[in-house]
Amino acid sequence: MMDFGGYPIAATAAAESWDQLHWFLIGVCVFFSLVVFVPMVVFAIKYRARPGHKPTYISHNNALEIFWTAVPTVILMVIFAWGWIVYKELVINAPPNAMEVKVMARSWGWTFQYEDGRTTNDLLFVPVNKPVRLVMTAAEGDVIHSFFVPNFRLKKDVVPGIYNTTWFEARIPGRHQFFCTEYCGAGHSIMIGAVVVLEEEDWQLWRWGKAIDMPDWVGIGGKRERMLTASQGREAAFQVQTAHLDQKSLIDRGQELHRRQGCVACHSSDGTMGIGPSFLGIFGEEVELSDGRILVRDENYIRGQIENPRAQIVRGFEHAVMPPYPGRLSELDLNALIAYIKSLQGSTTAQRMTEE
Amino acid sequence: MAGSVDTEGFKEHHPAHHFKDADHEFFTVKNGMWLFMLQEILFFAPLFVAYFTFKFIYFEDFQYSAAKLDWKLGAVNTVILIVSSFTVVRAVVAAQRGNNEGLIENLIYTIICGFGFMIVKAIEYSSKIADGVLPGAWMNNAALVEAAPQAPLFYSLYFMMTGLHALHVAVGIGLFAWLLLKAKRRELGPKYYTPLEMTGLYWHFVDLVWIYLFPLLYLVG
Amino acid sequence: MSKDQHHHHILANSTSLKVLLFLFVFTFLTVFIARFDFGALNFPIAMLIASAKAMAVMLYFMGLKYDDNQNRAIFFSGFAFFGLFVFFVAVDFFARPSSQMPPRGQSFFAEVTGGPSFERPWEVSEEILAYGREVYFDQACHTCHGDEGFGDGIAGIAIGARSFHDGEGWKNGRRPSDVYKTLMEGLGAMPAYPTISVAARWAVSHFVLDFGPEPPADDAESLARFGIDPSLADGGLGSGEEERATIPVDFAIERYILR
Amino acid sequence: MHHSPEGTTYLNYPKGLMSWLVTLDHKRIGMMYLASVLFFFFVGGVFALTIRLELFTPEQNLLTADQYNQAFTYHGVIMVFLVIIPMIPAAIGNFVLPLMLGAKDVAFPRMNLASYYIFVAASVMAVATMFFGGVDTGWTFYTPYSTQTQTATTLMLCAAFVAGFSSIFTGLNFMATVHKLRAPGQGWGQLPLFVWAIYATSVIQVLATPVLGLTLALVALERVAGVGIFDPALGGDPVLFQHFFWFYSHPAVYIMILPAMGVINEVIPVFSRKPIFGYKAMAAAIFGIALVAFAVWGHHMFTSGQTALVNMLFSLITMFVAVPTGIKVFSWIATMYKGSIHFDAPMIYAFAFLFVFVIGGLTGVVLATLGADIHFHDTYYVVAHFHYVMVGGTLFGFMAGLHYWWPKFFGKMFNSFLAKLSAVLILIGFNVTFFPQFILGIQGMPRRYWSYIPEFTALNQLSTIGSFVIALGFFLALGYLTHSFFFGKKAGSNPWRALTLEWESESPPPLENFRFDPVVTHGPYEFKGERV
Repeated sequence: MMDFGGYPIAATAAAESWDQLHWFLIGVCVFFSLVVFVPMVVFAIKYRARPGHKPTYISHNNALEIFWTAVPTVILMVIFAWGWIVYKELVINAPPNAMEVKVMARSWGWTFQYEDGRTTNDLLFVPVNKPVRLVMTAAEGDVIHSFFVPNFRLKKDVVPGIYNTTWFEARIPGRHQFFCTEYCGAGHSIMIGAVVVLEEEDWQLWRWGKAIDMPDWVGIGGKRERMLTASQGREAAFQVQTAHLDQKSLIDRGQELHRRQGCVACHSSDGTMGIGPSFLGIFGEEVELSDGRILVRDENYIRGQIENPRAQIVRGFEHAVMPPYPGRLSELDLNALIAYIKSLQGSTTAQRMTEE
Repeated sequence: MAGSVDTEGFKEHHPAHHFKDADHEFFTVKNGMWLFMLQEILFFAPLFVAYFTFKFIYFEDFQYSAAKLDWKLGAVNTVILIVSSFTVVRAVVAAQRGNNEGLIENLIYTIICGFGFMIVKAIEYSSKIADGVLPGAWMNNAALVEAAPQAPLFYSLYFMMTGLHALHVAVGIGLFAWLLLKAKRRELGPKYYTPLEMTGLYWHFVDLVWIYLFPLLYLVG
Repeated sequence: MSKDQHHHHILANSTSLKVLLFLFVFTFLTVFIARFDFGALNFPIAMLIASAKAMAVMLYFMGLKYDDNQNRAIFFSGFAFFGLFVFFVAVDFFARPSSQMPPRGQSFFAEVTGGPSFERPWEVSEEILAYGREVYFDQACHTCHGDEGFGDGIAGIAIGARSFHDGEGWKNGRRPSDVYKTLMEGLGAMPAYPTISVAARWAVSHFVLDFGPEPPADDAESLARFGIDPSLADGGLGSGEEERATIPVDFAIERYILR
Repeated sequence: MHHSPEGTTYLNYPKGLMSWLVTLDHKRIGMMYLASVLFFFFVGGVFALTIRLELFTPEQNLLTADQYNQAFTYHGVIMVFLVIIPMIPAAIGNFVLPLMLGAKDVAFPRMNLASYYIFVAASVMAVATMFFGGVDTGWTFYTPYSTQTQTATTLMLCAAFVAGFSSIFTGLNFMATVHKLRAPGQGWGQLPLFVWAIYATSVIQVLATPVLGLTLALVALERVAGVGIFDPALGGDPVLFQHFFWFYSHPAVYIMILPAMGVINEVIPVFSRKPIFGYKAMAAAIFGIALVAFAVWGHHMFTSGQTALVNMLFSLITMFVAVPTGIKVFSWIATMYKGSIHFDAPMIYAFAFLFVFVIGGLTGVVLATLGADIHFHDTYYVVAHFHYVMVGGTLFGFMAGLHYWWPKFFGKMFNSFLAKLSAVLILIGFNVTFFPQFILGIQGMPRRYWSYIPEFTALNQLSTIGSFVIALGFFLALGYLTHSFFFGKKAGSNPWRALTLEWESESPPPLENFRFDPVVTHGPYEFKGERV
């Protein structure tokens, strides 16, 4: 059956008081809707035009008019006051002992810096049952974003040049989806991530840099892996991140990385044979691997070799051992390097000549 | 129908078909003009609000930057506009009394004052541009930015407020030139001087804006 | 249709002259008063004088005094809505806490240095050698120069990476500052490492020299190349801006943020 | 202008295309506005369907990110500036207002024609941006994104700036008309409530639109000359832009809804054969809404970093907008009490209006509640709210007005059954489209996302299906109205037996509106008995 997602979990005390206010508001809405719709339907039927039925001349009724002015005003004041109380609890009253996390939003990604200087991307690690105060701004020269965690009912714009603060105290461990909710361009809808609420032990482990296994999703966003599969996400991110870099500067960046990351030490760019195969003219060409398989050296092959060099070694280079680079090259660097390799389209004859 | 002439020798004016008579047209147009003034107040409002806001946030920088403005030229411009308001009133009175020469004379004074204002403005702007004091990102007067980092913002507001006002003055001058032509053709008499009255109202409004601009920008600094 | 009884009012010459005079006087007044500084009162006073002049223009020159209430209501409502606009924007900016408005140019994130810092990093010591070892492996120097510094790293064999045990033939020289220079600018096939912290670079320099024979000592002149004055307690490193261990912003963003 | 020959109407006298293009007649200008507005309504509708199609699945399949951003920007800009603001005041108001006042034309006919051509210039510029790289800032043009994006935003800003003046001139013209051109015997107490609504709308148009004009000019200057007012790098403040923008844009939503209320004020009494309940309170309510509208704009900025004190003030004052709105709704229902209700097409649209507008209004109160808005801001809850009041309110109001005055516009009746069928279709399609979006909003789906997490798939698919039902309803309406325009049965001068002045003239009225001098002898809603 169609899964409609259900009511979002209240993962903080403030969210709970927000829910009470919300149910009260729904009650008021339903009540006033009925106060209007029921008479509307009844009058429509009872006083429908039919032969012999006469409309009676009524122009106004002061008592009734005063009544339906005063009563709504009182109810509205109650709603306003309750709204103010929930707002104070939700946004303003951060306890003094809250742990401070600095949040920087930039076009299409988040960086969180903790009190010990560590930074993480797109994942905010917090301990359970501890108040956390967020100090948020957008990168210099960037646009307005907005940090929104539905499970915490928490939202605050992240404005360049201004430090906006808000706070929460998560009570349910697990991954809570967060969104960017202020339109910020092409990557607005992939600029999402998770607030990872850790149990106390996991939190201590994580703080000292030890590996922990990620808790699973909670509430909305809880029932599946990330919306975009890894490669699709990477493709979208690449498409978006390099939107502002034109092709030429991407290749330049790739060339510089080729030298600075030490690839030049083994992979030449002019066809001369080094420890590893030269990059010249290899992109898109077929090659025989050490285990006899023939495959085309495309983007995924290069990306795979960088992540795990032992997987598909080209025939003849079994002895050379390439240091693994997982996680050391940013998405942009990876794509720049690939763009650079793609650009080396010299004739393969130069390659073959050196091999004789 | 050739321009039929009324008793005092001014061109006959026929009110539009949907008006009962000339008075009905006159007071409707005046009502419309006041509505136009209302819209003009709100048109200048955001610039004043931006100026108040940034003056509050960057008080010292704005004080320092404003000090560089030449208040004497500002004062001269204020006097010029006040005189021109006066001559406009005399022009309207002249038309109401059918004194066409007085009308033409005062219109000419008003246009002269208008040009005077623009000339003083030109002097001021050129002196600013000369020593690199330009709005926003164009600012290249390093000393000023050194002393007051928000000077570019002040000068953005300065150029925009006085620029928008100067634009309105220019439009005013154009209108008075058109009125001068009509006066020469004896079209503005006691029976029909609506365009003159409305342009007069517009001109007084432009003077009004400058009355507030002058102390805000030049003096309070 | 409401009958317009108003006749066309003609402003008497005397009145217009009086108003002109009034305006001149008040213009002079506002300029004169501007000389004295009343502090916070400057602004209200200037506005009061300007409003007086404005009222004069509105009532007499624009004839609002002789006009009907409708036109007066129309024009003055403009000021009312303008005031409403100013009120809310002013209260918002007035009540805004200073913590929300950072001073210009203050960097948001704490400085990304990480790692221990040393008072006099150009001098060898046990701790700096230990830190040097940690950086040596963290920056994957071993892939070329080998785990024991014999230049026998996997990638180093073919391109003849330097062995640190061999005391001869160091192109840039064997003083710690020379090795520091190589790390700063790179040498031939060896990439430069401008972005690791100053302390990390000195630590690696000492660590690699420790494999081989006793390196020649640095002197004031060789250290000056990197803005270090050995006579000072911290060698001027603490204050020296360009030599401080900051990571260039774009590289930091690439390395720490975009990944 | 001399009297038009006997038997001719404004449609066929004077003759020729040029007589239409340079007409000074408020009725022709009104019809030209109507044609332009309906054209742009369908263009905006196409963008809406494209957006809904893209959102049928979480992944990106129809449009890329940039194309999607441009689609919702054009949907927003076209619908707001070129359709819903001029829709009732300029199209229907231009035609009906002078007739209701017994006047021969609006106060300044030339300004009226200028207003139309400024509107045409603005729309040409707005559409031209599509060929210069499109615009992807959203109709709100928030800085600093609008000052950084490389798209044709500067041209669009000029288009909106120009469109602003068209709106100001219309407002100014109508105010002067109501002030000075009322029929003899027609004091403020005898004015039909539609005139009150159009008058209050004009007050807002004249007072608020200039601020938008200058704000958009400042953003254009920011893009071209880097003046730095809204750019934090140069010392400016993006929140200041939001203050400037919403100072216009909230009153603008009342420019949209008040005329619709005006239409409903006319339709319900006529089809209930009873005077409107509490005429004085209704007129005061209209004016009350228009005035309070100027002091509430901050409720669009509760999460923007606006200080808590100002958040509280804006939330409190926004509550007071709900009181007059409540008075109006209750009075409409009270008008039906003991009436004799005729279920003609305009009345069906009025019922649809009441049903949808009440839900829209109540969710508005929810959004005005400070605490609640923190969760709902910029989610689909807000999208659903403003579509309920804009599409539900203004559009149903417009359709009610269009059907109510159609006989007066063209002297022809339309197929009543098809009209009711299309009204019901649109009502159902509307609720299927936008009620799921309330739930999406509660679940936290943000606005302006071109792809969303899979949990939201089902409701989005439901919403997309609903949007096509709306489209179906409107195409049906286009059909029978076009048929009625050419082959409709002749309609008398007062088919609904209404009592306002415009029904005393012929259908369609002659060039000079009345072939006699109209005098007001009775109130606009003194219904004494059954429709005779």
